[in-house]
Amino acid sequence: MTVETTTAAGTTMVQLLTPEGERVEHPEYSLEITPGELRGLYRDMVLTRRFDAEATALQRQGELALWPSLLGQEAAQIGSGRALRDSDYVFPTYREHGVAWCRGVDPTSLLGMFRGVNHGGWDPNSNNFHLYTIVIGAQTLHATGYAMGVAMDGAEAAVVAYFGDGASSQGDVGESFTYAAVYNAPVVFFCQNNQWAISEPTERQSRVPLYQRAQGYGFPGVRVDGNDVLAVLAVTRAAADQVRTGQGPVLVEAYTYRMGAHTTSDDPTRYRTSEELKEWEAKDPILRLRRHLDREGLADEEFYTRLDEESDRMARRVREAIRTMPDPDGTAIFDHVYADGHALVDEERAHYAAYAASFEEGN
Amino acid sequence: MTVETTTAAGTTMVQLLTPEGERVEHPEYSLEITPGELRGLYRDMVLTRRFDAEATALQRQGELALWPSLLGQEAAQIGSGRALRDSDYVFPTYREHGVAWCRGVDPTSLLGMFRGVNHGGWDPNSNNFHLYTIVIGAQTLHATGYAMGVAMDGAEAAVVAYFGDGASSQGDVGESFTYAAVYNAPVVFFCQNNQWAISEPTERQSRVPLYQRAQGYGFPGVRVDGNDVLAVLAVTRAAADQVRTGQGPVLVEAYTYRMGAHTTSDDPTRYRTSEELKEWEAKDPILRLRRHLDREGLADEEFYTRLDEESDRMARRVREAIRTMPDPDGTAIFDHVYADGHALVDEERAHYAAYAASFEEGN
Amino acid sequence: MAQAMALAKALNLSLRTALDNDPKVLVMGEDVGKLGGVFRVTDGLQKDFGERRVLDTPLAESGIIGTAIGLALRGYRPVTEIQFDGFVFPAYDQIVTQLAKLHARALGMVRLPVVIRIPYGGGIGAVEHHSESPEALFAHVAGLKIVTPSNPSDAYWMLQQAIECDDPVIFFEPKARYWEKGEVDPEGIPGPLHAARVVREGSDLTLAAYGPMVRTALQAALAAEEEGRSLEVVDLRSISPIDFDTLTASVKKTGRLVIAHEAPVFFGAGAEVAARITERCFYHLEAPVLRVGGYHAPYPPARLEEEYLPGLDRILDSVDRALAY
Amino acid sequence: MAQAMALAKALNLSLRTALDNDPKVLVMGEDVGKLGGVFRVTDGLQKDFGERRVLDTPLAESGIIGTAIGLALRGYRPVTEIQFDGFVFPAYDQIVTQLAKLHARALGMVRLPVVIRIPYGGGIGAVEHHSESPEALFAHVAGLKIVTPSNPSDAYWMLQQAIECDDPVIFFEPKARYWEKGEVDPEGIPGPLHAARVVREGSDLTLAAYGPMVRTALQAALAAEEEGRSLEVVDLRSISPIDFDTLTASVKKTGRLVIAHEAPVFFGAGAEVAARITERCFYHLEAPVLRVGGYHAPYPPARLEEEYLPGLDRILDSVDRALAY
Ligand SMILES: Cc1ncc(C[n+]2csc(CCOP(=O)(O)OP(=O)(O)O)c2C)c(N)n1
Ligand SMILES: Cc1ncc(C[n+]2csc(CCOP(=O)(O)OP(=O)(O)O)c2C)c(N)n1
Ligand SMILES: [Mg+2]
Ligand SMILES: [Mg+2]
Repeated sequence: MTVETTTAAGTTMVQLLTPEGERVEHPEYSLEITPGELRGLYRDMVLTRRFDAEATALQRQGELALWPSLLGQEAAQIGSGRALRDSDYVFPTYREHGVAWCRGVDPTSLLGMFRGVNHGGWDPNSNNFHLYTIVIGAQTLHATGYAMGVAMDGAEAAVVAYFGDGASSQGDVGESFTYAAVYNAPVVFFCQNNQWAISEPTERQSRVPLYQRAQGYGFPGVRVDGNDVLAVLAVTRAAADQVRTGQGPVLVEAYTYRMGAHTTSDDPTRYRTSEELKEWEAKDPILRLRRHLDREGLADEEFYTRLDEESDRMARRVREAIRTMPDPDGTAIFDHVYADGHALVDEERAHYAAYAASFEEGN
Repeated sequence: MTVETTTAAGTTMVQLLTPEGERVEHPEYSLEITPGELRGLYRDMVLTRRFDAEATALQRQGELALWPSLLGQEAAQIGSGRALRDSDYVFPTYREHGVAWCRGVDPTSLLGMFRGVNHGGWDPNSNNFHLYTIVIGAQTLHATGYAMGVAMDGAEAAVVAYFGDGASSQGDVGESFTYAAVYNAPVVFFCQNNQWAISEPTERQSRVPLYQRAQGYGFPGVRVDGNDVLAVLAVTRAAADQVRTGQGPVLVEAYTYRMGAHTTSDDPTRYRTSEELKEWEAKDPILRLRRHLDREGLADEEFYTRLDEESDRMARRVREAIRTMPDPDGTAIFDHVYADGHALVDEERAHYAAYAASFEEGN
Repeated sequence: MAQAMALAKALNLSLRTALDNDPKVLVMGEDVGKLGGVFRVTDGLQKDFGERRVLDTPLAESGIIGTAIGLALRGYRPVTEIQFDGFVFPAYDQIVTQLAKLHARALGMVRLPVVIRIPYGGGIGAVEHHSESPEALFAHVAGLKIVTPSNPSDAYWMLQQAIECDDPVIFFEPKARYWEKGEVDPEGIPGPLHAARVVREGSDLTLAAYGPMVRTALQAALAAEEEGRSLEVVDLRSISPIDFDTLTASVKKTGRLVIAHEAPVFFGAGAEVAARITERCFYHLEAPVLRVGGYHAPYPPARLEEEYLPGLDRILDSVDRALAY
Repeated sequence: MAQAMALAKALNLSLRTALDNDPKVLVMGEDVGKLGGVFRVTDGLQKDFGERRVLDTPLAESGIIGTAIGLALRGYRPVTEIQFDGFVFPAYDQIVTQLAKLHARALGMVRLPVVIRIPYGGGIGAVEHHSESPEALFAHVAGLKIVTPSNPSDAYWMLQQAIECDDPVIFFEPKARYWEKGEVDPEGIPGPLHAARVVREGSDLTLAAYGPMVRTALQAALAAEEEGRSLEVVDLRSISPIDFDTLTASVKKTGRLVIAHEAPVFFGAGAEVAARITERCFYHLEAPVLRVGGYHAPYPPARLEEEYLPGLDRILDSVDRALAY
C-alpha cells in the first residue's frame, strides 16, 4: 500500500471512524483490527488523558512548574504511536506524552523536566524515544539525520519526527524536508496540526493545508482526521511501511485540536472562542472510540470499570512518584556538560564544591 | 493574465523562442514585442556578456580578486530585469550583473566588492537595486519584508528576490515563502536554476523541479526556459503584474545554465563534463535571439557593428574605471559601522589614526 | 506626572508611545497580538493600533528578523520580539551577518533602525532555553548596540531611545524583574542611552552589574554595609558600547572591582570589563577584577538555578576575596 | 616516517586516516565530494571512500549540523565542514541549543561526537564573510570544545583527536596557513588536545596567539630579539578549554603578557585570557595584559585587511607598550 499524494486543491482527510463512532471505509486505507486491539487503543487514550490531567493538577498544586497538555490530541498520538515497531525511532516535540506511553517510556519520567529537576529524564535509546525538544522544529533535522543513518546501516526502520503546525514555519523543518527527500531518508514527518501555535491560528503559518507542503519537496503528504485513532493508525502504518521499504519520506498531517491551554501558563480565552472549543469537544477522540465500542458492543461495563481503576492507580503512582522525586544535587550542574571532561568545568566544579562546603561547615 | 500553477507531474517549461530562434506560441504567455525592443534585449545581453567577460579578464590580470560570471544566464537576467518597472525593487544574489544593468546601476560600481575596495558600492535606493548578498538565501527574507512594507504602504510595486537552485535548500528561503504567502506580500521569487551550486548538481537540492516548491506554500510556481529571453520577459511580466495587483507571491524558476566556472576561483572540470557544457552552448541565449533577429531580418549588419563598438567602448570604460578605482583609506574601517556612533568605535578610530600617524611621522 | 508601574507595564507604555508618535514604528513577533505576548508586554497594542502595526508573525525567528530588515529598508522601524532568550538563535545569522553589517556594507547609504526585544535571564523557574543570558554572543559583533534596563524608568526611556536610534539595538529585558514596580515619568528627560549609572555611591569597592543583577548588587551593597564595607554599585545599562569612563572613574576611586552577571563567566561581559578596566586602572587596582557569574554549563533545570545564578552570597564572597587582597 | 606537507594536506591525510580506521566516521558538507572542498581539504576522499562515507550535502548549514546530530545519535561520527567562517551562522542554533547541550540534556545517556571543521581567519584577499574569526561566539557556550592548529603536525593530530573525542569539537582551520608546509609524523605520539604549547622560550614577555597568528607571533619574537627583547611565544591551540596552567607558568616567569588574535578585541578571547591571567598572576604582572586584535567593525574589504589585522607592527607596538610599564 502506498500513501498517495493528495491533490493540491483537496482538503479532504482520511477518516475511518465518524465523530458518531461509525466505522467508514476509505478507498486507500483499510484497517483490520480486532476488538481487543480496539479496546487497547481506547485504554491507551484514556490512560494518557488521565496522566495528562494528573500532570495538569500537579502543576496547579505546585509540584510542576509547567505542563503542556495533550488534551484532545490523544488519537493523533496513540494512533501514530501504536503504528510503530520497537525498532522504529521517534523524535518528539514537548507534547508527545501519548506517544511516549506507546513507546513504553515510564510516564513519571516525563515529569522531571516540567518539575525542574532535569532537562529530560529518560534514556532515549531504551525505548527509541528521543528527548523532548523545546526549540521549535530542531528535532526534525535530528530525525532526518538519524534516518539517514538507518539507511546507511541498511536497516529497516522508520524514524518519526513529530512537530506542530507552528513548527512548519521554521527554516529547520524546510531543511529537513530537503535533506530527507534528497537522501531518500526513511522518515515520517508527523505534523499534529492542533490549529494553534500558542495564540496564533494555523492561518498565520500557511495559507494552504499543511500536508501539501510535502509535494513541493517531492514526497507525498496526506491529511488524516487526527481525532480518529483508527485513521491515524492506518495512515501512519502505511507511511511507516512506505519509508521502511526505501520509498523516502512521507508527511502526515493529523488534523486535530488542542482542547486545553498551550501550557498551564497560557490563557486561551484571550485568543479563541468557547464556541470553537465546543465544536471540537463534539469531536473528542476518546468519546468517538467509546461510541464505536458501545455501538458495536465491543466492551462491557467491567472493561470500563477496570480501566477507571487502572487510571486511578496510575494517577496515584504518578502523584507519589512526583512527590518523592528528589531534587538534584548542586554539583549536577557540572555533570555531563562534557563526556570527555573539560578543564574549566573541573575547576568550577571544585570551586563550587568548596564554596558549598564552606556553608555546611557553618562558615 | 494569471500565472498558472503548473501541475505537479509536469516539467514542461514556458518557451517562446526555440534554440533555433523560431518564435513559438504559448497558450498562456503571449508577448507583443517590436523589432526595436527585440534589438534592445539583444543589446542588453551582448553588453552584459561583454562586461562579464571583461570582469573575468580583469580578475585574471589581478585587478579583481574574484569574479562570479553570469555567462549563460543573460536571458534569465535581462528578460526578468526588463520586465520590471522603476518602482519595483530588486534583491539580487551576487551574480545578477545583468539585472543590475537593466536597473541602470553603473556596471563599474559592481566591481568594487570583487576588487576588495568595498562590500557593495552602489546606493540601493537610487535604482531600487539592493546590494549583493553573499550569505546564501538571506536576501529572500529582506525582499519579503520589503514587499510587506510595499503592501502596508498601499503601493503598487513588485519586489523581486533572486536566488539560485542551491539557495532553495536554505531555511531562510523556506521561511520567506511562508512569510510571503501568509502576508500576501508582493514578491516574485526568481530562482535561476543554473543546474549547479558550485560543484553540486540540482539533484543534491531537490528531487523535483524547483518551481513546484511554491505549491506547498500555497502560491503559484512556473518554470520558464531561462535561456529564452522572450519567455523570461513574458513570464516575469505576468508574475510582476500578478503580485503588484495584490494576488500574493509567485515563484518563477528560470531553467538555465552556468556556462562558466562558479567563480574565477572554481575549477568546474572537477565535477562536470565537457559534453554537458557543449549541450548547453547549443542553447546559448544570445545566439538564440541572434538567430531570431537574423531569420526574421530584424537587425542589419550596421546594428551588429555598432553594438560591437559599443561593447568595446564599455569594456574600455570598465578597464579604465577599475584601474583608477582608489583604495579606501584605512580609517574607512570605522566609517559606517554605526549610523549613530559608538564610543568604542570612536576610541578605536582615534587610536588607529594616532598609530597610523606615528608611521607617517617616520617613527 | 511620574507613576509607579511594573517594568513590563513601562515597556508596554513605551511601545504605545512609540506607535503613537511615529507611524513607521511596527511591533512584530510571535503572539504579540491578541495574546499580548507571553509576558503581556504588548498587551492591548494590536487592539489599539491594528494588525497592520502590530503583527503576529509565523513561528520563525530568522523570518522575524529577516523581514524586519526588509521593512527597515522600506522605511519602517520594526520593534521585534523574540519570545525568550533561548529562541534568538534561529535568527542569529540574520542578526550578525545582515542586520549588523548592512549599514556598513552599504557605506552608510541605508539605515537599519530595528529593535530586537529579548526577555532574558533566569530565576523564574522555567524549562530549558527560557532563562539564558546570551548578551556576550552579540556584544562581540560590531554593528549592534546592546542595552538592558534594570528598572521601570530605564525600561520606558531606554526603549524609547532604542526605537529612535538609527542602528540595530538589541534590547535585553530582565524578565525576572518584569513585575517589579518603580516610578516612571513619561515627561522626564532621559540621560544618554549608553551611559552607565552609579546607583549607589561607595568607597571600598565597585560592584558592577546590569539588568536583573542590579537589584542583587544593591542588596549585596546593603549587606556589605552591615559589615562596615562601602560598596559603590554601577548599573552598566549598556553592553555595547560599555561606558568605561564611568566605570573607570569609580574604580580609580575605590581601587577594586567585582562584576556580576548571570551569563557564564567564560567569555562573558565580565571578561571584557576586567580586561579593559585593568588596562585603564592598572596602577589603581588593589586586587584583580573579580567576576561572578554563571558556570560553564548549560543553564540548569529550575531546581538548580539558585545554585547556578550568582546570588547575594556568591557576590559577597567575591567582594570579600577582592577586599582581602 | 615524518613527511613535509602543507597544512591542508595534513588535514586531508588526517581525514583519510580517520575514515580508514573507523567505519563510523563520515565526512559531510557542501562541495566536499568531487570538488574536494573549496580548499581541497577533502580532495579524493569521496573517490576513495564512496558517497556513503563522504556526503555532498544540500546548501543548508543548519541541515548539515542538524542531520549530523541525528547521525551521531545513530552511532556515527560525522566530520562536518562549514565552507567558510561567515557561513556557520545559519547553523548557530543547532550548534548552541542542540549539539552543545544534548549530552547534558540526556544526563550523559547520549554522546555527540561531531566535529565541525571551519576554515577561518583573514589575509586571503577574499570578499565579505570569508575572513572572519568567530571563535569567541562559540567559546562562551558550554558543551563545545574549540581547538585550532597552527601548523601541519598539529593539524594532523588535533583533527585525529577531535574526531576521537566523544564531545562536539569545533575545529578552526587557519585558512591563510593552508599552504604552509611542515613535518608531519603520522606515527608519532601526540600531546593532549587541549594543551597550550610554548613554541619559543623567552624571559621578558609572554606573547600568546593561536591559529594563523602563531606564525606572526614568532616573527614578532624574532623582530623583538633584534632589539634585545626576549619574547616567549605560547600557542594556545585550544580555545575551550584554555590551558591557563601553561600560560600562568609563562607569565609568572616573564611578568608580562600580550595576547593577539584576528578576531575583534571586544568580547574576544583576549578578554578572557586577560581577565583570568590577571587574577592568577596579579602579583606577578608588571603591566596589564594587552590585547591586539581586530577592531570593532565588520571585517573590512580585502584592500583594508592589512590595516585591520593585527600584524607584526601592531604586535610589536603592544609589546613595547607592555614593556614600558
Ligand atoms: C524556536 C522557538 N521559538 C519560539 C518558541 C516558543 N514556543 C513554544 S511552543 C510555541 C508554539 C508551537 O506551536 P506548534 O508548533 O503548533 O506546536 P503546539 O504547541 O501547538 O503543539 C512557541 C512559539 C520555541 N519553543 N522555540
Ligand atoms: C550560507 C552560505 N553557505 C555557503 C556559501 C558558499 N557558497 C557561495 S555560492 C554557493 C553556491 C550557490 O549556488 P546557487 O544558489 O545555485 O547559486 P549560483 O552560484 O549557482 O548562482 C555556495 C555554497 C555561502 N555563500 N553562503
Ligand atoms: Mg499547534
Ligand atoms: Mg546554481
